[in-house]
Amino acid sequence: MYSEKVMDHFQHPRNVGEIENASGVGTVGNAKCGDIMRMYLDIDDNGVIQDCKFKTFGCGAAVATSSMATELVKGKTIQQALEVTNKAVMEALDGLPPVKVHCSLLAEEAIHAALWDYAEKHGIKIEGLKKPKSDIHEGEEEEGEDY
Amino acid sequence: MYSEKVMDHFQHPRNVGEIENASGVGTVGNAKCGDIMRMYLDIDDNGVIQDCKFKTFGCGAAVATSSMATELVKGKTIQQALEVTNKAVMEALDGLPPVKVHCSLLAEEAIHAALWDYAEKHGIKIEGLKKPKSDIHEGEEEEGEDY
Amino acid sequence: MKKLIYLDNAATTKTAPEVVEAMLPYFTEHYGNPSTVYSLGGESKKAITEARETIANALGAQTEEIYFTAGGSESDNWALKATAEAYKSKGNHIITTKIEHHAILHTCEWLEKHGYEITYLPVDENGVVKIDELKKAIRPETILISVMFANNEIGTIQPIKEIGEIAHEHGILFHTDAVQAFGQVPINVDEYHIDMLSASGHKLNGPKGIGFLYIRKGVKIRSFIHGGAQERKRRAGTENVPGIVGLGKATERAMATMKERTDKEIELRDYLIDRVLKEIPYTRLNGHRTTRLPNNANFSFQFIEGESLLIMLDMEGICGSSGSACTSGSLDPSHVLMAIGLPHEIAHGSLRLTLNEEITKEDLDFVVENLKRIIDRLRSMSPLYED
Amino acid sequence: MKKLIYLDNAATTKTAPEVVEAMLPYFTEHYGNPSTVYSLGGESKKAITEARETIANALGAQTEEIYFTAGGSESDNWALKATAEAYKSKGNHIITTKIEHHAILHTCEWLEKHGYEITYLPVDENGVVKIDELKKAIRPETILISVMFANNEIGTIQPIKEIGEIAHEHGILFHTDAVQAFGQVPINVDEYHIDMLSASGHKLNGPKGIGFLYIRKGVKIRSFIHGGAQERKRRAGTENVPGIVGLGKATERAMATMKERTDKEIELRDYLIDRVLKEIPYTRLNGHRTTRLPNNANFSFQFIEGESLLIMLDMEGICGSSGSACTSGSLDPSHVLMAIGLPHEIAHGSLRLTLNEEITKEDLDFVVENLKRIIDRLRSMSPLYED
Ligand SMILES: Cc1ncc(COP(=O)(O)O)c(C=O)c1O
Ligand SMILES: Cc1ncc(COP(=O)(O)O)c(C=O)c1O
Ligand code: FES
Ligand code: FES
Repeated sequence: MYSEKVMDHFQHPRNVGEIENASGVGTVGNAKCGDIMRMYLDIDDNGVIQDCKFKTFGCGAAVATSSMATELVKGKTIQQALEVTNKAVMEALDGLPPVKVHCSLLAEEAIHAALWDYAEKHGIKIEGLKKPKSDIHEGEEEEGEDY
Repeated sequence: MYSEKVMDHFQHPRNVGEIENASGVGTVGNAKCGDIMRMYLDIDDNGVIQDCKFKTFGCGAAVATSSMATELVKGKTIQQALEVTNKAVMEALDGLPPVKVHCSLLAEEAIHAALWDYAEKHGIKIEGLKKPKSDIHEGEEEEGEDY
Repeated sequence: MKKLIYLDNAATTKTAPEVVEAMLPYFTEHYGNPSTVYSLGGESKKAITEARETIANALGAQTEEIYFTAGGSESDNWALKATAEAYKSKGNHIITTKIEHHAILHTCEWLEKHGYEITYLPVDENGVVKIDELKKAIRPETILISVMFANNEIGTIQPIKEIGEIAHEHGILFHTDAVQAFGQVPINVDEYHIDMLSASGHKLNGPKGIGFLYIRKGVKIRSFIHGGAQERKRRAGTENVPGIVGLGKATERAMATMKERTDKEIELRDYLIDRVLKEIPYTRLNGHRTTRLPNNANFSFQFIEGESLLIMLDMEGICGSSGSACTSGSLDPSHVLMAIGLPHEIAHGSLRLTLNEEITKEDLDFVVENLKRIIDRLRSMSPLYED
Repeated sequence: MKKLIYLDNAATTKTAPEVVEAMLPYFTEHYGNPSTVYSLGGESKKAITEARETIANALGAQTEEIYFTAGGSESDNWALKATAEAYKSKGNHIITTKIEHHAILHTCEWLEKHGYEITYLPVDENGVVKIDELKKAIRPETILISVMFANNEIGTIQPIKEIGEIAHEHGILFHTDAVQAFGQVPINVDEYHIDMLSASGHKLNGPKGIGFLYIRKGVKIRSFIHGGAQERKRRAGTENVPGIVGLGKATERAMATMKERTDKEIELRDYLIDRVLKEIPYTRLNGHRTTRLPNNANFSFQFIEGESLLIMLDMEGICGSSGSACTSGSLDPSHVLMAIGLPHEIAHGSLRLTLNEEITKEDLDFVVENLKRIIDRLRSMSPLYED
């Protein structure tokens, strides 16, 4: 059911782990399925993301999107990181099955939460960043055909 | 679906045909399925059935029961012939499938109709013989499970 | 053993050997439940997707518009009951015909007991639905028109495109029972304005116990069989993977050979019809002379009864069927033959012969010779026949 | 290729080769429609009768009390909806449990929308229905009690006899979904006071897409699928002859080997349970320790998520299943694991392993070793696990 890229990132997830004294840490939970993701960012003084690590309690898609998201934000500026949406992550993974689209939101929201934490700690405001919800509620529904 | 005896009487029906100047002729129709049977009796002065022939427009079971019925009444007295019920005919044929039970009523009623005709022609009354209906309506229903 | 001449292909067909071949691996090798995560289930899932695509292509439909069922009867029940339920707020009136299969008619009777009104359209003497009657029957509260594509007894093909257009002009959903037509005649759901279509595997050399319902995107019907999330949550039950694969293969086969096969069948069918009508007196053809299924011939022989005829044909290795009451559990004579205006005793003596691609001219010659002999014999036993 | 260790036999089973063997002639040789008059149809009819007898014997039922369907889901839908319809004048209340299969639960939800009231009984921490709650739930208008024989996820076997007795004391019909139990544990419909029972072929090494509903003589339910006069006019649709033959053969096989097979399975199951509980920390067994299906083991591993676990097991050739939300289309975590009181995140990390007769101790050793490794790895990735 998963693409080869998803399976690759699931089997060999990049950047699993924690960053001690991280610049920002964000934890989000997915109300739809109960999964949880924590993202650690190490941001240098120029606002460039030097390192990024994650821990995920979730399905194969959650693990793979976490892994891909960390790869995508590494080396990026904060503003560039905000453009790493769930769509971008999914594209980088050659897509996800429809029921798994919501999983990719975890990664996007976790990045945002970590950035928010960073901003709060440093007393700055990041343009275009909203306070993350602790739970993600949206996500595409299948067309109105479910039982 | 039919017993060997039924198939035998269907393939080689006994006493098919007509009797000219028969002592009694009876024709009955089956309201349930629209089938028709005509029975010819040749009865001698002692009230013994010397010959019996039939014509049938009907299913395999109708043909076989006609054939068996003629065999059973041949050589019998009128009173004995009255005992050739549809049950007796069915037994002699090693049974019929449930949906085909009504077919055997055709034979019984055809005998009765022919005897009635004989009685009317000779101005006699046969003990225990009721005026035959032109249509047979009864017949076992399958237990209350039909659609 | 005597050669079998199987002329009851409208009742069911032999499963094609290559269909069985295609199914086999899904019993003992790729037996995984397609709803599972592991790769064994993935094999099943892929096979189902392929079958769905094949079928969608055959109808000019989209893949996700095909829903697998256990056969034609379930598809018919589902289409009617679920439409009735889903569109109740719009209306309670359904239009169908007097000559539908019992899977439609008995479902309609059930709906009548549950507050719906059904109009049963009459047909002409050839079994063609009367279009003017259809137009007259339409009401504001009509939610569904269900007309079979081709009749299972007399083979008449209905003016489906015209009916579909009328339905859509009035904003009414259109369902067709294509159990007899699918794989035999070209069908395009868009061109014919079909919203739902029923089909059954075993009528086209596929397996028994599998069928499908085509449901156009946007039609709001829900489940008939509730439970697991299979078939996009519209039809519960662990997928019958071998059955689905078999139906896919049978469809592929039927579509690939359709032109050639039915051309040959039409030629032989017409040969049979011509000989029977010419050589057996007091005989009529039932159904439309030309607008009929390629493999269907249906005759009424006066003065004789169908079951007796069938048994005698069987003794010669010939399998046919009859609209005679005596052959069915129900004891009612065929409602289709009644609807085209046959009197009871003529309906009684009817014989349906439905060909397949293996039937030859020699087979049919053998059939005709036997028919002549058997009909003579039965007529000589009949109290209705005075020659 | 890696050896496949198939431990998802509760989802579906491999069709036994001798079952496929038994089915084969009915595709291409005895393919006649059993409702026909000629001898070719007679072969099919005989085969169906034999299968029906085999199944009836397995249940201590009468032959004519077995009705073939397309599977467990259809049987469940039929039993509930048709009972509700037939006994409407008596009442509108049905009692079932919180841990039924969706084929029961979603049907109940449908019934709720159609004027019926449903009581969903709770279960204890082992998944056993609370008998005192059952007694309290009974009302004068209760028409049906439906309790599954054994649960498909956690394997717990219910006190069916006791429930049947209570139902019959109160003059209430009793249906049991025995899809998981039939062929695995002895069942006698008279002893257990069962009025209706659902089963599905593919759960006992029979084919997919075939099942049956046992209906005790005298129960007044009618058709769910309307149409032709098949199955004593109670279930329309051309009979799936190969499927029925396969189900008959599978039943014969399951009954003949039951004692020996399940003794062995119980031994291996307990070996697996003991090792896992002893060797993997933060692990619990779900379902009753002993009163459970012979082949069912169900664990919850804290801090990890089921789908990831399944995919990693699959890479080692091990097929299992999970009550995790992430593996299902619905995204709801297993209602069964919720009903026995597991918190959401623990239900998430559950794994069901269901054995078959081919599984060996060596297979299970391989499974346990891999489980340990994979669970370690997933825990190290988990934000919930702080070691
Ligand atoms: C307890 C139970 N009931 C019903 C079903 C439905 O059976 P099927 O999928 O064969 O329709 C299943 C299996 O899926 C089951 O385990
Ligand atoms: C026109 C038509 N509709 C529906 C059916 C029912 O199909 P099945 O018997 O496969 O359920 C049939 C055949 O029996 C049919 O000919
Ligand atoms: S006499 Fe008509 S069915 Fe037998
Ligand atoms: S994150 Fe829960 S299903 Fe993917």
